[in-house]
Amino acid sequence: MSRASRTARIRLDENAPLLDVAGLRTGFRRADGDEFIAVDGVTFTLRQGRALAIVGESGSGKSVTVRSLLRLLPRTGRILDGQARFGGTDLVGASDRTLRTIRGREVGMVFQNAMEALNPTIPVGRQLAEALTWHRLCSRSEARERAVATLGDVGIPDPERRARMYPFQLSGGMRQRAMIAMAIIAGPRLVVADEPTTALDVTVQAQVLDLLAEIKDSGTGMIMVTHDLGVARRFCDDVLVMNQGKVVESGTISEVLDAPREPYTQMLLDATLEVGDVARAPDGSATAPPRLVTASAPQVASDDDAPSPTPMAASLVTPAAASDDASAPIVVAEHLDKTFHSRGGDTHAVRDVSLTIERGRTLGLVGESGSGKSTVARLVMGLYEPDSGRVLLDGHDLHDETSNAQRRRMQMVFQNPYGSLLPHYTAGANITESLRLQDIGTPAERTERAAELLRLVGLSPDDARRYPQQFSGGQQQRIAIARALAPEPEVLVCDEPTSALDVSIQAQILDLLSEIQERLGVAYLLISHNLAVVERMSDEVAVMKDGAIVERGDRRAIFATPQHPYTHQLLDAILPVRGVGATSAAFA
Amino acid sequence: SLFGDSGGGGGGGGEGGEADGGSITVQATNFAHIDPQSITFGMWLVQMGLLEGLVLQTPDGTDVRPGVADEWEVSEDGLTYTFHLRDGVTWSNGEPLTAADFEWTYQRLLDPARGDSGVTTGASSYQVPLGILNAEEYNTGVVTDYDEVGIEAVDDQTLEFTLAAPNPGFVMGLTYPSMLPLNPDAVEGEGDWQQPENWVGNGPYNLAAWTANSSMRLEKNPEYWDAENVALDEINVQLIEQGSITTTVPYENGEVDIQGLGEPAEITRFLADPVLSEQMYVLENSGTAYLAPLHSSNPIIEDPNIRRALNLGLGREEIAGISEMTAPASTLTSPIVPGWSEDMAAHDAMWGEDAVAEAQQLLADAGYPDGEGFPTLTILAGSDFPQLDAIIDTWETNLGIQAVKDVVEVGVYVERRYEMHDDGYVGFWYGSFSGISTWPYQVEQLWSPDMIRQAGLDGASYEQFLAVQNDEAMSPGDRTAQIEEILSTGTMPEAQAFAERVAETRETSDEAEQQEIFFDAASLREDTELLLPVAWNHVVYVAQPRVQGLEIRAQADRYYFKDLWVDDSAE
Amino acid sequence: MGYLEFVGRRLLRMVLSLVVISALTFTLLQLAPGSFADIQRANSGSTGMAGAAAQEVAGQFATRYGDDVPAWQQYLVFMKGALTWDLGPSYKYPAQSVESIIAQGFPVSATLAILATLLALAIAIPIGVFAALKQRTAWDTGSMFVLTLGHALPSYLTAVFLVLIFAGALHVLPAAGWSGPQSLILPVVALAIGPLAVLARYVRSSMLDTLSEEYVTAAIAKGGRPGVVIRKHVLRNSLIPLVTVTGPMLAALMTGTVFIETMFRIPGLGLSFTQAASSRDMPLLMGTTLFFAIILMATNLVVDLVYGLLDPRVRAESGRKLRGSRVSRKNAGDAGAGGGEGGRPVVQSLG
Amino acid sequence: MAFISLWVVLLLLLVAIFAPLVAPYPPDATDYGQQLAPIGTPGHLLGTDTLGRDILSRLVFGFRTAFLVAFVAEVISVAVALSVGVVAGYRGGRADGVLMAATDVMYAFPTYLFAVLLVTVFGRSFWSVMAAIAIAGWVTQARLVRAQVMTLKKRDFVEAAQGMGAKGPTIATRYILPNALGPLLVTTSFAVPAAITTEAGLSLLGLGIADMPSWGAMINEGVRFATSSPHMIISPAIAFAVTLLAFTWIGDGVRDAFDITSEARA
Ligand SMILES: Nc1ncnc2c1ncn2[C@@H]1O[C@H](COP(=O)(O)OP(=O)(O)OP(=O)(O)O)[C@@H](O)[C@H]1O
Ligand SMILES: Nc1ncnc2c1ncn2[C@@H]1O[C@H](COP(=O)(O)OP(=O)(O)OP(=O)(O)O)[C@@H](O)[C@H]1O
Ligand SMILES: [Mg+2]
Ligand SMILES: [Mg+2]
Repeated sequence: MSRASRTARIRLDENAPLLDVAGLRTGFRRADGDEFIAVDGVTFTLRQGRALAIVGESGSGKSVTVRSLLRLLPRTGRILDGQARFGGTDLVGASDRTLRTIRGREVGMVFQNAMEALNPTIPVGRQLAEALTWHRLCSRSEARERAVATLGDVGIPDPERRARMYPFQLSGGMRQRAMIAMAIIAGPRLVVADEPTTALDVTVQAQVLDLLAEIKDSGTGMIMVTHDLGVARRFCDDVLVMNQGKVVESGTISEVLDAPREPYTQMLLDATLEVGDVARAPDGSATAPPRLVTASAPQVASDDDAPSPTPMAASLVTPAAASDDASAPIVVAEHLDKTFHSRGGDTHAVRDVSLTIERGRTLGLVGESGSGKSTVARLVMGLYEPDSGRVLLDGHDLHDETSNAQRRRMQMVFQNPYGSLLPHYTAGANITESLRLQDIGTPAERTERAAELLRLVGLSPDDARRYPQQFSGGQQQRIAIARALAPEPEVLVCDEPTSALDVSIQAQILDLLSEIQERLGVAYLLISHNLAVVERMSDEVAVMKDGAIVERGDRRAIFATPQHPYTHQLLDAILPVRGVGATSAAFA
Repeated sequence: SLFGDSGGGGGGGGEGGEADGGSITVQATNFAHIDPQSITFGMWLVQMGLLEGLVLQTPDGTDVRPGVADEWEVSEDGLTYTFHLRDGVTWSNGEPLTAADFEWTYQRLLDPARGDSGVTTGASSYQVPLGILNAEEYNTGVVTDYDEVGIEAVDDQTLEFTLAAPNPGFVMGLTYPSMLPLNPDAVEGEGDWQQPENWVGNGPYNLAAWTANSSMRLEKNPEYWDAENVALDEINVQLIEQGSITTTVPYENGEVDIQGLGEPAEITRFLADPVLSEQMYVLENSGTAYLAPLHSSNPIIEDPNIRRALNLGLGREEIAGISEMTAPASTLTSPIVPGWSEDMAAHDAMWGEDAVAEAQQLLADAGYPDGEGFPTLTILAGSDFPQLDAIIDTWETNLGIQAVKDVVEVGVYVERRYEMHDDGYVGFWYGSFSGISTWPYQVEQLWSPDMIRQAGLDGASYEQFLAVQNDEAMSPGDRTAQIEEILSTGTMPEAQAFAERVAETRETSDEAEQQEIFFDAASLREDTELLLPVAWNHVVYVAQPRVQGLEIRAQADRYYFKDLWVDDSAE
Repeated sequence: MGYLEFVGRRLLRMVLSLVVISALTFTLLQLAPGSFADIQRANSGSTGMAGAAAQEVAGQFATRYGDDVPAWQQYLVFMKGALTWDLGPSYKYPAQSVESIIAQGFPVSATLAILATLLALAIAIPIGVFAALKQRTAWDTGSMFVLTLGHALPSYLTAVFLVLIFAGALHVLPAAGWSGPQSLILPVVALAIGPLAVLARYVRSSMLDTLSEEYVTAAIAKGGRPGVVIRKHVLRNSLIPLVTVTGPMLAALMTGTVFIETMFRIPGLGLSFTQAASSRDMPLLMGTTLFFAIILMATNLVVDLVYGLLDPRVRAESGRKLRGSRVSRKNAGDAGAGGGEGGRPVVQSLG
Repeated sequence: MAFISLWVVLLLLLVAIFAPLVAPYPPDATDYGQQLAPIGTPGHLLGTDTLGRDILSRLVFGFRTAFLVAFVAEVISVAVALSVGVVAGYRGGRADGVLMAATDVMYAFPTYLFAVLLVTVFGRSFWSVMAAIAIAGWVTQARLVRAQVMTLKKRDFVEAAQGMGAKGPTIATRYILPNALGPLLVTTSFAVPAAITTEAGLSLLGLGIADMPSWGAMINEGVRFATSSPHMIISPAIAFAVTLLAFTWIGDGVRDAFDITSEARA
C-alpha cells in the first residue's frame, strides 16, 4: 500500500534498526523559570517492520517522547540530551532542513484528535496533497490524484468527493482515517501514532486499528502511543512502559505483559479491567468483587492514597417514609421518551426506555457515544422532563413530587469530576451544599458530616478547606462522590464516573463505589462505554443503541450469551489485555 | 471631487513681488450660511468682500468712504439722507445694480414673516438704532404697509432714507452687514443663492467654491466697479469651528496668511518672539467681558449696595493679568469709542485697595462682614474661560464670598440666562462682546435700555415680564406695549433714567450734542451697576510679512479684502 | 434556506432597531433643553433685536412639519420622509437637504476611515505576526509596548503631537485642511494609531492561538517549511477572525470622528453630527443618527456574512448557529484585542 | 508588566485618596505672579497654568476625579451588566431577546446624545458624566456576562446543583455568577482607562466635568497652549498615558490569570 517515491531518500541499512533512541531527555521551561523534565533518559530501539507500543499513565511522558523524535515541541519545550538515530541521521541533532526532509516523508505522524490535527479551513484532499508537494515528490495535479487514491486506500468511500470536503464535514472515523492517510501518503518508513483511537467509539476504534495493522503489515515501522494495554497487545510487537518520564520496563509484548518484572507494570495490569475478569474471578460474584488495588500493589504514581474508609456517624437525614414493599425496585422508569428540538433538526435521543433499579444493586448501562445514555441518566434524575413516560422513585412519581425530600434520595456522579464541582467552593462547601440547600442540620453538623464523608471516600477531613482545583482528578472524583453521598441517597446515578481517569485511579474509584454500596446499600445506575467496567460493577446490564435499549438482563447472561447483534458487535470489538486464553474469541 | 474644488491650502499663490495678483489664505469662524440679513459669522465674511454696501468704512474704521454710492447728502433737519449710486455699477452677472435692488433688499430684511423663504434662521440683523422711519414698527408688525417705511428708490440711481429722528451715526451705521444689497433675481430664483453656482454679488470678490465646514474660495469679480484697484486674484478662507482648538501651527507652517490670535499664551509667545511680534496687529480694548445679573427668588443681588460691593470687590487687575491682551475694565463701553473717558465709570477707583476696602465696608454694612453668611454665588457661562476662575478667586480673596461657575452646554445656557431661578441659584451670567465701537451701537444696541431695564426688574416684576413675553396669544403691538409698561415701572429708577436719557439722543441732529447725551446715558448705565464690567479684551491678528495693506478696525469683519495685496519680497 | 432566513431575520431586527433608535433620538432631542431657535439666537449674540424678534423663527419649518404641530407629528412626518430618503431641509443649513449634507460628508469620512483602516491593517498584520513568531523576545515585548503606548493616548492627543511635529516643527505637512492628498496624511495616521494597536494585538494573540493548534504541528510533521506552514495554515486561520474586529472598527470610523475632523477641518459627517446635536437641528440629527445606525448594523451584517464566506465551518452552519457564533467570536475578539476596548467610549468617534 | 502596573495603579490610588496630602497646593489655588511657569519652576515642579495654578496639584486632583468617575461608572455598569446578563444568559427566551434587542439599539445608537442630554439636564457635573459613561458601558459588559453565563450554564456543576435540588435563582446567583466575574474583571480593568479617555473626550466637546479639576479639561487647555506653553500638555499627556498603560497592562495580567489555557499552551 505504501507507494515508492521517485526522489532519493535516506538510505537505510536493511539490518540496522529503524530507530535507535538513547538517553532522550526533554524538558519544559515553566513560568517560574524552572525546567520540568517530562522525558527522562528514554532509550529504546525499533527494528524495521515492527511496531512498538508506548504505554503508561496520563502524564507519563508518552506524547512528549514521540514528539521529541520529530522535534514537534512547543516553544517552551526543548530536548536537553540524547539521540534518536533514524537510519544514519540523528533526529535530535539534525539540521532543520534535514529534519524537514524526514518529517512526513520518512516518518509520518498520526495525531490523537483528528479534528484538531486537520486544518478546519482547508479541504482534506489539499491537506493530503501538501505532504507530497512540500517534499516535491510530484506535481500538484498528481498530488491531488494521489491524495484521492490514498483516501480510498484508507477505506474512505467516495474519496473523490470527500477530498473536496472540509474536516468538519467528515465523521469522526473518517477524519481519523484521513489523518492516517496524511501520515502515510508520502510512503514513510515509520509511522508514529499518538493515541490514534482514544477519541473513537469501540466499534470505530476497531476499524481504525485494523487499518493501522494493515499499514504495519506492509512493512512500515510503527510506534503507537496508547494507554490501552489491549491495543498494545493486539497490534504491537514490542512495548515500552513509561512512568514519570522514565522507561520502567521494555521488551516484547509477551515478555512484558505476560510476565511483568516491574511492580508498576504489574499495577497497570492489575488495574486494567477486562471483560471476562469477573467470569474468571474465583467466586464469580459481582456484588463484592475483589479489590483492584490490592494491599500488595505498590503505591501508584498518583497522589491518591486511599486510607480505608471509616464507618459513618448517625444520620442527619430523617429517613423518608419507608416504602411498603422493601423488595420493590427503588427506581422504576417506564417508557421514557425524549426528543431534542433544535433548528438543525430534531434528535430523538431516547426512545421508549424502561428500566428498573433494585435496592442496593447496580444497573449498568452501555452503548456507544450518542446512544442516549446520558439523556437517560438525566431523565431518571429528573433533570429533564420526559416527553412521555415516568420515573418512579420508591413508588413516587418524580415529576409529580417535586419535594426536595424525594430528590435528595437520588444523587449523581459525573464523568468529569472537576467540571461538576463548584470551582469557587471549598471541598467541604461542595460536599455540604446539598444539605445547606435543603436545610438539613446545623452548620456545625454539616461540617462534621463533611469530615466524615471525606474520611469515607478516603480523604482527610483537613482537605475540606481546599479548593477543587487543588486536588488531583481521582481526588476530585472522590469529593464528587462524597458530595453525592451527603444527603444519604438511596440511589446514585453515575454517568461515566471513571472515563476521564487513569486506569489506576479508575480502579480506586470503582473499589470505592463497590465498598460504599456494600456498606450503605446504595443502588447504582452506572453508565459506561467500557464494557469491562460495566461487567465488573453491575448486577444487571442494559445495552443502548440509537436511543433505545436493545438488550437487557442479568450481567452474566448478557456477557456470556448476548442476544442482540449490536451487543455482539460491542463484545467483538474488545481487545484482550492479558495473555493467552483471554482472547475475544472466548466471547464469540 | 472629494476635496471639493477648493484651492491649495498653502498660501504661496503669489506670482513674484508685484502688487497685483496672488492669493492669500485667511481663517474665519465657521458659519452655516452667508445671508447678511441673519446674524451669523457668515454676514461678516460677506461684508469683507462678497457684497458691498452704499458706503464702506475707512481701513481704520473711524470714518466712511464711498462704496456703491459715490455721493450723498443730508437734509437740514437731519432726517433725510439721499444716496446717489455710481454710474454703471453692476452685479457680478453684468446686470445693473439699482436703487430698487436696495429697496427690495431692505423689505426682505424687515419682513415680519421672515419665514416663508426659508433663507434665514438667525435673528434679523437689522440695527434698530439706525432709526429708519417705521422700520422697527414694520418689522414687529405694528406697521403693515412697507410704503410707510422710510426707504425709497427715487430712481434707478437714487435711494432716499427718512429717519424717525436725527441720527448723526446713520451713514456709519450703513456699513453694517444687514444693509448690504442682495440680488433679487438670485435670491428669489431657483436653487440656493448662497452656493457658488448661483452666486450673484456686487463686491470685489465672487464666491467660487464652498466646502461646508471646511473652506471657501473667493475669486476676483471683474464686474466690480473698482476692479482695477483690487489686487488679489483669490482669497482662500479656512473655516474654523467656533470654540474649537485652534493653534497657530498652520500659520507658522505658512498655510495661513492672516488669522486672529485668541490664546493668551500664544500672544505672549508671539510678543516675545522678535520675528513674530513684527507680524502682530493689535486693536486695544475693543471688547468687553462683563457679568449680568441672573433673576432669582433670592433677592440678595437686587440690593444696589450688594452689587456695588461685588463690583468693587472684583480683582480686575488680577483678572486682566491672566493675559497680556486684557486690561481691567472700568466701564462697559469700550474705551475706543470716540469721546470715551474714565469719568463714565461708576466709581473713581474701580479696583485697588481703596475699592476693596469700600466693598468690604459695604458688605459689612449689609450684614455680611467678610462675606459671612453670604450665599454662594453662581456664575453661569456657556463655555469655560480662565476669567471665570479668576473672578471667583478674587471675590473670595477680596470679599470672602464663595462663588461657583456653572459652565453649561449652549442649549442650557440660553435657557438658563433668562430663567427665573429659585433661592439656591443666584448670581450672574458671563458674557463677552467684541465688535463695533460706535456710540449708538454700544449704548443703544449692545447693552440696550431694554436689557438694562430687564436686568433691573425685581423678582415679581420679572415674572410678570416673562409671562407677557411668553404669551403666544397676545398681538405684537399689545405685547410691546405691555412689556414697555412693566419695564418702565418695575425696574429700578436708575435704569429707567438711563433708558430715558438714551431716548433723548433722537431729539438732536447735532453730532457733538448727541455724543454728549450718549456719554451721559452710558454713565447712568454704569451707575446702575446692573452689568459689571470685568475686562477689556484686545483684538490681535497676525499676518505674514507678505500681506500688505492690513489694518484692523473695530467691527467684527476687521478688514476688507479689497484693501489687501501681497508682496512676496517682504520679509 | 437557513442562510437566507438568517439574513432575513437580521434585516428585520435592523428595521426594528432603527425604529427604536429614531424614536429614542427624537425623544431625547425633545427633552434636551434649549431649542434650535434659542441656540441660534445665543450664537448670534445676545443683542439687538435678536432677543425678541427671533421668537418667530421656529415657525419657518411650518412648510415641512405643519403649523405648530405637536412633536410626535413632526416625528411621523420626518419618518415618512425618511422612508423615501427624503429627510427634508436641515434647520441649520436651510438651503440644503439633510440627505445632501450626508451625501457630502459621508464620502469624506469614509475615505478617512478606509485609509486609516487600511493603514492600520497594513502595519498591524506584519507586526502582530512578527511579534507572535518572536513571542517572548525583546521584539515581541518591545513592539507590543510601543503599540500599547500608541493606543493609550486618545487619537486627539496623538493628532496634536503629530501636528506639532510634522507641521509645527518640521514644516513638511499641512497642519489642517482638506485640499489634497498631503492633507490626508496626518489625520489618517492619527486615526490609524489606535486601531493599529488593537489590531496588532489581536493578530498577535490570534496567531499565538493558531500556532498552538494541533493542525499546525501536524503541518510541520508533514515536513512543511516554516514559511509555508505559516502562510498556508497559520496566517489564513488567524486572520479570518480579524474581520470581526476590523468591520466594526471601520464602521465606527466611517461615521465620523469629531475631534479629528474638527482639528483638521475635515468636512466629514462627524462634525455635522456634533453640530446637529449641539444646535438641536432635529432633521440633521435624526438623519445622521439613522444613517450611522444603518452603517453600523449593515457592517455587522456584512462582517457576519463575510466571516461565513471565509470560514467554511461557519458557512456550513445554519442561521441559528451563525448567530450564536457571532456572540462567542465577539467575546473572543474582545479578549484577544483587549486594547482597552472593554467599555465602548461614549463618543463612538473618540477614535 | 502587569505586576509593575499594579504597583503604579496602587500608587496612583494612594495619590487619589490622599490627594490633599500629596498635592503641594489646593487644585484651585491661583498664583497670579506665576502664570504659565514652565516645568521645574521652584515651588511648581510641573509648572503652572494660565491662572498660576500648580499643574502637579491639578494633576493629582484630576486623577482623583478621573478615577472616581471611572470607578463609580464601572461599579454601576458592572452591576447592571451582571443583573441583566445573568438573567438573559440563564433564563434565555424573552429576557434574552430583550437584551439582544437592547444591545442592537445601543450598539448603533449615538451615545453622544445621551451624554449631551445628561450633561445638559444635570449640568456638567460629576454625576452626569459618570452616568453617561456607565450608560455607554453596560451593554458590552452585559453581553459578555450573558455569553459567559451561557457557557457556564452548560457546565456539569450546574446540573450537579440541580441534582442537589438547587433552584434557578440559587444556581444563577450562587454558582454561575461568581464564575462569570472573571472575564468581567478583565473588561473592567480595560474599561477604567476607557472611562478616563471618555471623560477627557467629553471635556474636549465642552461636555466634561466643569466643577472639578479634570484631566480632560487640562488636556483640552493644554492643546490650546501646545505651541506656546508645551508644559501644559506634556505633563497631563504623560500622566494620562502612564495611567492608561498601567490599567491596560493590569487588564492584560488579569486576562492572563484567567486564561490558563493560553498560558499553558504558550
Ligand atoms: N507544553 C508543555 N509545557 C509544560 N509541560 C508539558 C507540556 N506538554 C507536556 N507537559 C508535561 O510533560 C509531562 C508528559 O506529558 P505527555 O503529554 O507526554 O504525557 P502523556 O504520557 O502523553 O499523557 P496522556 O496519556 O495524558 O496523553 C506531563 O507532566 C505534562 O504535564
Ligand atoms: N441538550 C441537548 N440538546 C440537543 N441534543 C442533545 C442534548 N443532549 C443530548 N443531545 C443529543 O441526544 C443524543 C444522545 O445524547 P447523550 O448525551 O444522551 O448520549 P450518550 O450516550 O451519553 O453519549 P456519550 O457516550 O458521548 O456521552 C445525541 O445525539 C446528542 O447529540
Ligand atoms: Mg499524550
Ligand atoms: Mg454521555
